Parts: sequence; C-alpha cells; structure tokens
Amino acid sequence: MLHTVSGSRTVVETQLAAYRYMLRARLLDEKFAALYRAGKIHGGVFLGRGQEALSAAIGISLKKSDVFAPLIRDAAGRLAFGEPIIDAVRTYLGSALGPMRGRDGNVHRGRPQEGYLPMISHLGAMVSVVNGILFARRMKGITGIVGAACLGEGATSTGAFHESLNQAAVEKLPLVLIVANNQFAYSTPTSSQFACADLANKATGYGVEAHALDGTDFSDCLETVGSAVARARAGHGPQLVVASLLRLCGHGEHDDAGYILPEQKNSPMGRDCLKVAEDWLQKNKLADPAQFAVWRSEAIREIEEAVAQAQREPAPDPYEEKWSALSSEHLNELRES
Amino acid sequence: MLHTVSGSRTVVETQLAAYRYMLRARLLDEKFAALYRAGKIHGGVFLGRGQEALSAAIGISLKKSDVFAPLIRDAAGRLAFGEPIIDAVRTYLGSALGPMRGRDGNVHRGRPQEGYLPMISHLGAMVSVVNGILFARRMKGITGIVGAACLGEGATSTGAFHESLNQAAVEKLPLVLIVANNQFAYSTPTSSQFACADLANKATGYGVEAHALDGTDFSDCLETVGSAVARARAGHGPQLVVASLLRLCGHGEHDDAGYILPEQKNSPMGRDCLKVAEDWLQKNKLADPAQFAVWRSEAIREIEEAVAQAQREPAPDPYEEKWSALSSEHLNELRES
Amino acid sequence: MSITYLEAIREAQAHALRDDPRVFIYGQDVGAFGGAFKATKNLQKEFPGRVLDSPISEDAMIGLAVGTAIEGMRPIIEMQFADFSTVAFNQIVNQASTLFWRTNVPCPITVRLPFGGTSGSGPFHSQCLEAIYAHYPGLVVMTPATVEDAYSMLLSAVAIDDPVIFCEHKFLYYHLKAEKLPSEALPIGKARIAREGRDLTIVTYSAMVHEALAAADELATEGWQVEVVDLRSIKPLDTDTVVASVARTGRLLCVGEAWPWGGVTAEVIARVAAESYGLLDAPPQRLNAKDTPVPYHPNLWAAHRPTARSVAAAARKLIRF
Amino acid sequence: MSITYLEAIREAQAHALRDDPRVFIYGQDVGAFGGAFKATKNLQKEFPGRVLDSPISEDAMIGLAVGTAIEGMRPIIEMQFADFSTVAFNQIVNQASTLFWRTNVPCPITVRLPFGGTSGSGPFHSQCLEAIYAHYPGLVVMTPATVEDAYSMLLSAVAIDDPVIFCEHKFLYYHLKAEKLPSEALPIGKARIAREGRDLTIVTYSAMVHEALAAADELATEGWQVEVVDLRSIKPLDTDTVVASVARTGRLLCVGEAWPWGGVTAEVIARVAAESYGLLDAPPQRLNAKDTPVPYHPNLWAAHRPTARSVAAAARKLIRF
Ligand SMILES: Cc1ncc(C[n+]2csc(CCOP(=O)(O)OP(=O)(O)O)c2C)c(N)n1
Ligand SMILES: Cc1ncc(C[n+]2csc(CCOP(=O)(O)OP(=O)(O)O)c2C)c(N)n1
Ligand SMILES: [Mg+2]
Ligand SMILES: [Mg+2]
Repeated sequence: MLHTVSGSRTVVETQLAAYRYMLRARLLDEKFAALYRAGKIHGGVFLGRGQEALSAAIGISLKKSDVFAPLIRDAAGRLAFGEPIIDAVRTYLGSALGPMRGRDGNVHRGRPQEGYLPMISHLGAMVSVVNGILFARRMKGITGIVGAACLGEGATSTGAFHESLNQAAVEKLPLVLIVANNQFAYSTPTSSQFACADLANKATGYGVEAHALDGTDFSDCLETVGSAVARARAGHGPQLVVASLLRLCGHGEHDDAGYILPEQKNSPMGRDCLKVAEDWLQKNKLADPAQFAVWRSEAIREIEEAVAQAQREPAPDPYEEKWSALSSEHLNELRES
Repeated sequence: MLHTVSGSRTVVETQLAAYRYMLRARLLDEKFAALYRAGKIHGGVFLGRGQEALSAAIGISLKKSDVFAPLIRDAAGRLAFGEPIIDAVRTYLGSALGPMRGRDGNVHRGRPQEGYLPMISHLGAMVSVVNGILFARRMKGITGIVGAACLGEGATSTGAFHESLNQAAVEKLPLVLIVANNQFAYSTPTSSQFACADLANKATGYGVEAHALDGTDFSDCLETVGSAVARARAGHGPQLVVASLLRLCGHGEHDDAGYILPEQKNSPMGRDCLKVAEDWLQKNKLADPAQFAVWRSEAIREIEEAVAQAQREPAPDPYEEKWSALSSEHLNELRES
Repeated sequence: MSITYLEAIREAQAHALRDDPRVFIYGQDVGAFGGAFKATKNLQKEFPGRVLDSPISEDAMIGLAVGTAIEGMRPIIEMQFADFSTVAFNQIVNQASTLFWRTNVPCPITVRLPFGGTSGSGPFHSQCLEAIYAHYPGLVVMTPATVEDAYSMLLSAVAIDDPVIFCEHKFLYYHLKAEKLPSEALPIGKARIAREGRDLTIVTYSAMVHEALAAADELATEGWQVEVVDLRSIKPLDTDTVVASVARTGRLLCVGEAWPWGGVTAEVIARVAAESYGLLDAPPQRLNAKDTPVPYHPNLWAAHRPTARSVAAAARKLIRF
Repeated sequence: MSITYLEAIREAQAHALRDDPRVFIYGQDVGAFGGAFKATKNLQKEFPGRVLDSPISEDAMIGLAVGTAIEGMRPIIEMQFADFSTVAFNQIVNQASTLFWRTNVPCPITVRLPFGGTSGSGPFHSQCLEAIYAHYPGLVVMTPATVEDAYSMLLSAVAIDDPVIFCEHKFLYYHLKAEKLPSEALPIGKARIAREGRDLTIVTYSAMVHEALAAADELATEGWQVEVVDLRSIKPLDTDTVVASVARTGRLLCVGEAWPWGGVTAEVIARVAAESYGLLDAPPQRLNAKDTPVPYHPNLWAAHRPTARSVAAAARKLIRF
C-alpha cells in the first residue's frame, strides 16, 4: 500500500502532506479564534476542528485544474487546494489586498477564476455553481476534471442541495459532493434534520454513487475521498461522500456548544482526527514528536508572519471604493443617494 | 377479496365508486376542453386523461376529515374527495359564486378550511402546507388523519419537494406523497428530469416507506394507494407512492403533445385506465355496457347542468370587488393608486 | 414580412447563438419543444448541443448559469414564467448579483422572464417582478416595449458583462408586430420618447407604453398633447430624459403594471421630485395595478391593471389640476 | 430593571405563548438552544411542545406555517437571518400572501426577520428586505425602532389575521434599552413623532431612527429644529402623519438603510409629492445605503449605510436649500 501512487505522490507522501495541511489549518483556525477573542476580528470565526482530515483529503485529492467549493469548516482543504495562508488572513482581517478586498470576509473567500469558489452564506447554493463550471468545461471540450463541493449534514435539508445533486446526476457531471455529518447543524442534532438511517442512502434516489467514511480517520478520508474523486474523474458521474465525525468546537467561536453531549465527545466519533493522524504516523514510523514540533513551529511562524503582514496592510478606504456592483461602467447609476 | 372492507365499503363497492369518479372526471375534463376550444375559457385547460385511476384512488382512500392537495390532473380525485362538479365548473368559468370567486381559476381551486387545498402554481409548494395542517392537528391532539399531496414526476426536481418530504419524515407526519410519473413534464422526458432507476428509490434516502404501482390498472391503484393511506393513518409516517403511467393528452389543451412517442403510446403504460377499468368490471361481471352508458349519460347531464348554471351566474364585478389582499380591514392602505 | 415581439426574441437568441460560441440557452422545455411560448423554436436543431432542457429546478438553473459565466460562457436562462423566478430568487439576488462585486469576476447571464398579465392567467402566471430585481444591487433590468427593443435589447443583454433580468411581456408576444428587425438601437440606459407632447408627460415601460399611447390618442381628440416616455430599462433608469420631458410639460404621470407599493413609479417620482422640483406645475401622480394578486377573471383583470381608459382618466385629471 | 430590544422580543413571544394556545414557534435552533440570537431563550422549557426546531428548510418552514394557520394556529417563524428568507421567498410571496385573497381563509403567520447591518456581518447577514416584501400585496411589514415597539408590535403581529413580516434590527438587539415594557401602544399603521421640530422632517424607520435622532441632536446645536418621524410599519405606511409633519416643516428627508432603487424612501416621497405638493419649500430628498451588497469591513460598512453624520449633512444641505 505504501507504494500505491495517488496522482504522482505515493500514499505516504500524500499522508504526510495531508497531515501537514491539517496541522496548519488547525493552527490557523486557532489563531483566528485568538484574534476574535482579542476583538481583532469583526463578525464571526468558524473553525474546522475535528474536520481537518476530511477537508485535507478533499483538497489533496484535487488537481489545480479542478473545481473546489469549500464551506465554513474547510481551512485544511483550502490550504491543500493551494490557498496561501495570507489569503485567509487578509480575508478575516478585511485587508484591501486580500482576494475579497474587505468586501466580504472570513470564510467567504475564493478565486472563482481559479476554480476556487467563494461561498455565499446560503447553504447548498454553491453546488449548482460547481455544476455550472463543470458543464461549461464539458461544452468547451475540457475533460478529466472534477468539481468538489462541501456541505454539512444540515445543508442536506435545503432545496438547493436536492436540485443541484439531481441536476448533476441528470447531466452526469463529475461532481463530488462531500457531506460532513458532524452531528450538528449549529445546535440542531441530526434527529431534527433527517430521518434516513444513513445519509449515504440518498445516493440511490439520485442515481449517483455513494461512499461512506470515518471522518476521524485520516487514512480512510484520503482513501475514500481519493477514490470518489477518481471515480468522478473517470466518468462515473456524481459521487456522494458522507463522512461521520463530530464537530469539536462551537458552531462559531461565539458558541460554547454546550449541547454536544459528553457521550458523543467520548465516543469514537469524538476522536480528534489530528491526534489520530499523529498516532498513525508515529506508529508507522513516518514521523516522530520532534518532527511534529518542527512542523508546528514552522506553521506557527508562517501564520504569525501572515498576520503581522496583513495587520500592517491598508484597510479598505471608503473614499477609494468604487461603489458599484456592476462590471459595466456605463450602466452604473451615477446618482449618489 | 370481494369481501374485504376498505373503510365501510367492500372492495367491489369501492371499485364501482372509483370507476364512476373516473368516468365523471373524464367527461368533465372533456367538457372543459370543448369550452376551451369554443373560446369560453380563458387561460388554460389541463386534463387528467390517463391518470383518473390513480387520482380517483387517492380521493376515495381519504376520509372527509383528511387533507388533500391535488394538482392539475386530479379532477377524479377531487370529485372522489367530495368536490361538487359545480365548484370545478364555476372556477373554470370564473363565476363569482365559485369557491375562488373568479379571483383564481381552472385547477387552482379548493376549500382550505375543509382540508382541500387550492394549489398555487409553483410545483412542490403545496406539500409543506399539507405538513402544516397535519402538524397543527397533531398539536391539537387530533389523530388518525392523513394528508395526501399529489405531484408529477417533474415536480420531484424541485427543492420544495425535497424540503417538504424531509420535513414530513423528520416530524413523522401522516403524509402520503403521490408521484404520478406520466413520463413527461410538459415536453421534458424523465431522462432530463432524474437519473435514478426508479423514483421510489428516493424513499430510503428520506427514511420513509415506498409503494410503486401501475397507474393504468385501477385495481392496483386502489389497493396500493389504499394501503399507503392506511399505513400513514396507522402511524407509520410518510409514504411515498410512485405510479407509472402515461399522460394521454397534451400538457394543457393548447399542446398537441407531438413529443410523446408512438412506442410509448403503444406500450402497456399507454393503456387508458378508464378502458382497463371497464374491461375489468365487465370481465368480473360487475357492470355491463348498458350500465356504463347509463352512468355516462347521468354524468353528462350533471355536467351540462352545472355548466348551464354557471354560465347563467354573474361574472365577478370589479366595482363590487374589495381590492384588498388583507383580511384585516383596518390595515388596508385605502389610497387608490 | 412582419415580425412579432416573440419572434424578435427568438431571432435575437438565434443571432446571439450564431455570433458568439459562448452563448447557450438552458431552461425547461426550451429544447426540441422550443419553449412554452416557442421563443426558442427550432433553435436546438439549428444549434445542436447549445439549447438544453433543464429539470424543474429554478434554483439550480441559475446556479448553473453562474458557474458557466465564471467559465466565460454567456448563458440565456428561460424561466417558464417570471412568477417561477421566485424559486430561483436566492441564486439571482445573492449569487449572480453579488459575484462581480465580491470577486471581480463578471457574471454575464441573461435571465429571460416572460412576465405580465394576460387574460385568464391568474395570480401565478401574470406577475410583474421588475421592481423586486431592480431593488437589488448588481442586476440590470430591461423592460422592452417594442418589437425592435425586444430584439436589440436582448442582444445587448447577452453582450453585457453583468446579470440582466430581461422582462419580456407576454401580452405583447403575439400581437405586437414590426416590419423588420432593427440594425441600430438606443443604448441601454436611454429612454425613448414614444410620442411627443407638451401638456403632460406619461412615464411608463413595457406593455403599459401601449396603453399610454392609446390614452394619448384619446386625449389628442380632446385637444391635449401627451408625451409618452418609454423607459426601456428600469435599471439603469434614464432620469435625464424623464426630467427633460417634465421640464417641457410641467406634469408627470407614472404608469406601471406592477403593484402600487414602491416600484418603478415611486422611483421615477422620487427622482423627479428631487431633481426637477421647480419644473412641476402639478403634483406628480402614479397609476399602478391594484394591491392584490392578479385576478383570473377577465373582468377583474381588466380592472386590476391600468388600461388606456384609466390612464386617460388619470391624465385628464392631472391636466386639469 | 432594564430591558433590551432583544429581550423585548423574547418577552413578547413568551407573552403570546402564555396568552394564546394557538401560538407556537418554529425555526432553526429556536428550541433548547434558544435561537442564534437567544430571542427564544428558555421558551421551549417554559412552553413544552410549542417551541420547535426546524430543519434547514426555509421554504418548507413557511409552507408548514401556512398549513398550521389554515388550521387556526398562529405560528411565529424565526428566520435565522433575514437574508435566508430569500430561500423561502416563494412560499412567503406566493403562498402566505395570497391565501386570504384567494380563499377567504386568513393566514395569521408572523415571520421574524433579524435584519440589517452590523459590523463585520457582510453581504449575506446584513440585508434589509422590507421593501421587497412590502411590494407584494397581502403582507404587513413592521419595522420597530424602539424596545417598546419591538414588544408591542410583535404582540400585534401575532394577533393580526394576516401574514406579518416582522423586521427586527440586529443592530438594536443589545444596546437599545428601555426601563420597562409598555402596556399600551400606538396602533399598527400609525407613525410616531420621535422628535418634534419645525425646520425639517426626517422620515425613517428601524435602526435609522436613531441615526436621525443623533443627527437632529447635532443640528440642534446649530440652531435647527429637526422633526423625526418613525414610520413603525412600512406597510401600511402612515402617509397622514408624514404629510402633517411636512406641512409643518416644509422640508422632507427620507432615510433608509436599504438599497437606493425603490423602497421605502421612494414610496414616501412619491406619496408626499402626490398629496402635499404645495407644502414643500424644497425638493424632497432621500438618503439610502449605497447600491452594492453590504460590505464586511467596518470602514466600508460605515460608509455604505447612512449614519448620523451623513444624515446630518444631508439635512443641513436641505435646510439651506
Ligand atoms: C439557507 C440557510 N439557512 C440558514 C443558514 C444559517 N446557518 C449557517 S450554518 C448553519 C448550520 C449548518 O449546519 P451544517 O450544514 O450541518 O454544517 P456545519 O456547521 O455543521 O458544518 C445554519 C443553520 C444558512 N447559512 N443558510
Ligand atoms: C416551480 C415551477 N416551475 C415551473 C413550472 C411550470 N410548469 C407547470 S407544469 C410543468 C410540468 C410539470 O410536470 P410534472 O411535474 O411531471 O407534472 P405533469 O404535468 O406531468 O402532471 C411545468 C414545468 C411550475 N408550475 N412551477
Ligand atoms: Mg453539521
Ligand atoms: Mg409528468
């Protein structure tokens, strides 16, 4: 198994890379949480704690030419897909130099022209946009690409989820829809969200392929997400991936998540995927505590540098701002009101 | 089997009643089509040709105290649920005395306070309203009731279908959702509408029970819809019923349905359920051609009388109309504009 | 030869498909069937692979369009009726309309909305939603009143780098005719003086232009010269042309088929009141539909919307003010 | 004791639940969690079985509410943010708002929309949708600006037999405080003179009332007496109180936090222009948010919406006209 290749990387290389994205995402999230507590970030901060393995697996399974629509808990996947740390920091801090130029913030960031979609808040709404990109590329004769869209289990209750998964199925698009079932939508448990035994059961009703995985286990994440992506790439149509895990944090940093039960935290689902990955890497002699420490301090330095840089950068200036939502200059209504 | 009872009726009584609703619906529809061709009906006319067996089975399986949300092809079910012919005629003709008072027309009719919902056009939107009625009754301690909502297979592509079926499943409501797969949504074939092998496959993904039936066979319709309704009534939660059949008419009377293939028309699915029912009743010696002729002329007389009556009735008078959409008089904005 | 408003829309789409490989059409029944109103008749045959049937999923239809726009395509989305765009509302107002502002990536999609009242269509096949979309930043809202504008403005809509809500009036589909298609057109954002006059300005758009023109005919027989301004697009809205007309006539009546609260007529009056206050010899007035859903019965429908008759009555009252 | 705007909303709901067995609350996280803003805190415990969590299905949430209303219940639906009501748009504007008119069966549902901008909330958690809903027939749209109104108007909303869009401003949630809850209130449809003055009338609503009052304070130091009219509900809209105020001051500035095209400010000006034209000594003016999505960065946000400062500047200009 160590010699199987995924893309051009060996499995071990992939695992090591994934772990490092997970670690960096965890540390980056923690930094945002700290900045939030210090009053340096307005609005909300949303962490991916406990979901880094799944998220990293998605990002790492994609090629640069693929399409990625992450959601609020996907810092790891974003990094793995190639987002520079500075983009994340600038967006949270509202820097004028960030990809969103202070117009949008926190997790609402991306670069659509690079196939990396900045989420709108409305859950489920990004999936059909991914469909559109895949659809357009097919019209242009571009093949071998995949579009990955991330959702929480709560978002499966939206009409948008349904319409877009069905649309992808009808059009046989290479969509990989990854549902992170972290047991809660904000405070709402799955029992108030759906009544099926397993979300993966939805696949048959759409005529798409399903994959279930243990989101706490980074090997399973890498393998299962990797093969779903490969199936989509090979032309087998949409793939529905359902990961079981537990949100190891509040919905946002304002939320103490008192509603998550101790039984859940203490169950296998409550394992910290980062810890699981470390144990596995150690057990398989792929890395040791000293190495982890080095990676950690490297990541911290990178993050601190990015924060320091973004904090020095200009805030957006309302006087320089072009107050128009249209790209067509000549159609702007010039009248100030 | 002839001695099984469904409600207080024997199966045979039920079959005979169902056939007569089917026949009356067919004739009523034909009258509307004729009035439309004669320019007596503005807007559209939508027929249930080929779907009468399914529709009648739904109406006949419900009690007066149940809830019914029919769609455009449910003339038979409406009659079976107790709608007087005159309500249908008045609504199509826009009579001020009809249930919709000329404000809404054709298939958009009902009496919500009697559990009979007047559809809005937006497909899928009535299902959650049915959920609401069931939900409210449960809150009030009313048990043993069922709500039936009808959809075409095309409407399964709407977000509203998904949200409402999921909502019913989460709340374990006694909803019976009947999907008439008549192979087309307007001109669109099922291949452009969904990719699952069978729409009944959707049930598992919602955690609800599924029933499939042959919509051309009135015995199957009565039995299967009847047992779905009974399951819901007995507390087994939402039931998804999927009927296979073929639309034996245009989408509306303006449409010649040239896109329906001869192979489809000539397949078993293309059988006329009314004819199938007649054959069956004859074969089982439950009725003979003379009896059919009597029923037919009775129905025609009833329909003609209703039409004559409605045509004599006053059209709505714009000067008498209260031009306000609010029930609260004191909140109307009086200013004419 | 004569060409209808509906044919003009079909021709514009054929033209756009022919000229620009980035254009495609997506919507319910738009393919082999040619659309509920036949606005895409034969286009699938003429342009294979570029005119595609969608499932009944308005939300996903617009989402998909935005995705293709990100990839540089120029989708035309047909809503079967404007009324059903309420199901796609979120994707239109939150996804399409914010894309450029948030990301600097243009979103050149055209959403065709067959809209407005026709006899017997009732509350859910008659709605006028132009004001709803115009209120949101990031959308261009066009409301052509003539065959020529239906054609040329739809071509512009496809060419524009922003999302366009193209409100095509069903009442005009069949009986509005022109001799030929135009080769030139006013720019988008420019209103048109549909009829000149000196006693009163009626500002309106879409089907109501024809009611206003008929009212003007009627008033002409009484000796009054009514000027009719056809806004053409309601966002951008050509305040200058309106103000210039009001400066000439001193009297303003705004007519719209939409509901009375807010909307185009309020916006026009607010602009005129702010900018050309001294020019008015009488208070500016509005005439809109009544504040109820659109009724089914032809009698009620005719009283619900403004007509030549009610426009003439309002104009007469205002002239005599 | 002191009570916030948010607590008043909670108290009104507790009161309604206590007094009327037909009332229940349905929304995302409204149950044990008490809602994203804690507007339903402890209510599930106090009223078992009557405060229920919904799935993330805004469309079905409103559909369900309408069904329960048909059965005589009086649901309160909490949208987590007003912005997400765009997903429920069809059910609100086509199902709830047409029910009574079509069938004579009332539809007493209250849709609570936590709305409006707060620092750092960005384009999708800040929207002002009041004008969108007011444009549709069949809806009542309330926009309380004070703790007292938040309380008494929410009670009225639940009592009213029609669908009410209850726009509660998130910016006011925590820092707006009152000594106690009111036992009496102005009727719905009646505006309030929030401050008297003789030089200029500012007509506004919701959070902008406080910006206007602060602007009035500022102008008072310059010797100008500004009257501030708080509309309270924007549909129905109290034209009489507005017109009476304008009759006293001769000058009108309308201020809204929503986008500039159409909306409350245009509607107010159109009404005043039509009805009290002779009373104005200067052209009526508007001040709205800018015509872009609501920006995330606090600096941009502060420039996007009207503030005391920009209101004062506009007022000053108008007074000197
Ligand atoms: C359409 C819509 N409704 C409501 C919300 C508010 N909201 C934001 S996140 C969230 C919970 C999402 O839960 P889930 O999909 O399980 O994702 P998770 O947060 O668990 O990762 C809700 C209700 C939203 N963003 N969009
Ligand atoms: C949300 C929505 N989109 C589009 C339409 C227009 N429309 C009316 S009926 C119809 C086809 C419906 O097909 P199906 O659900 O299969 O029902 P059938 O007509 O076959 O009985 C369409 C597209 C609509 N009513 N609602
Ligand atoms: Mg979750
Ligand atoms: Mg069908």
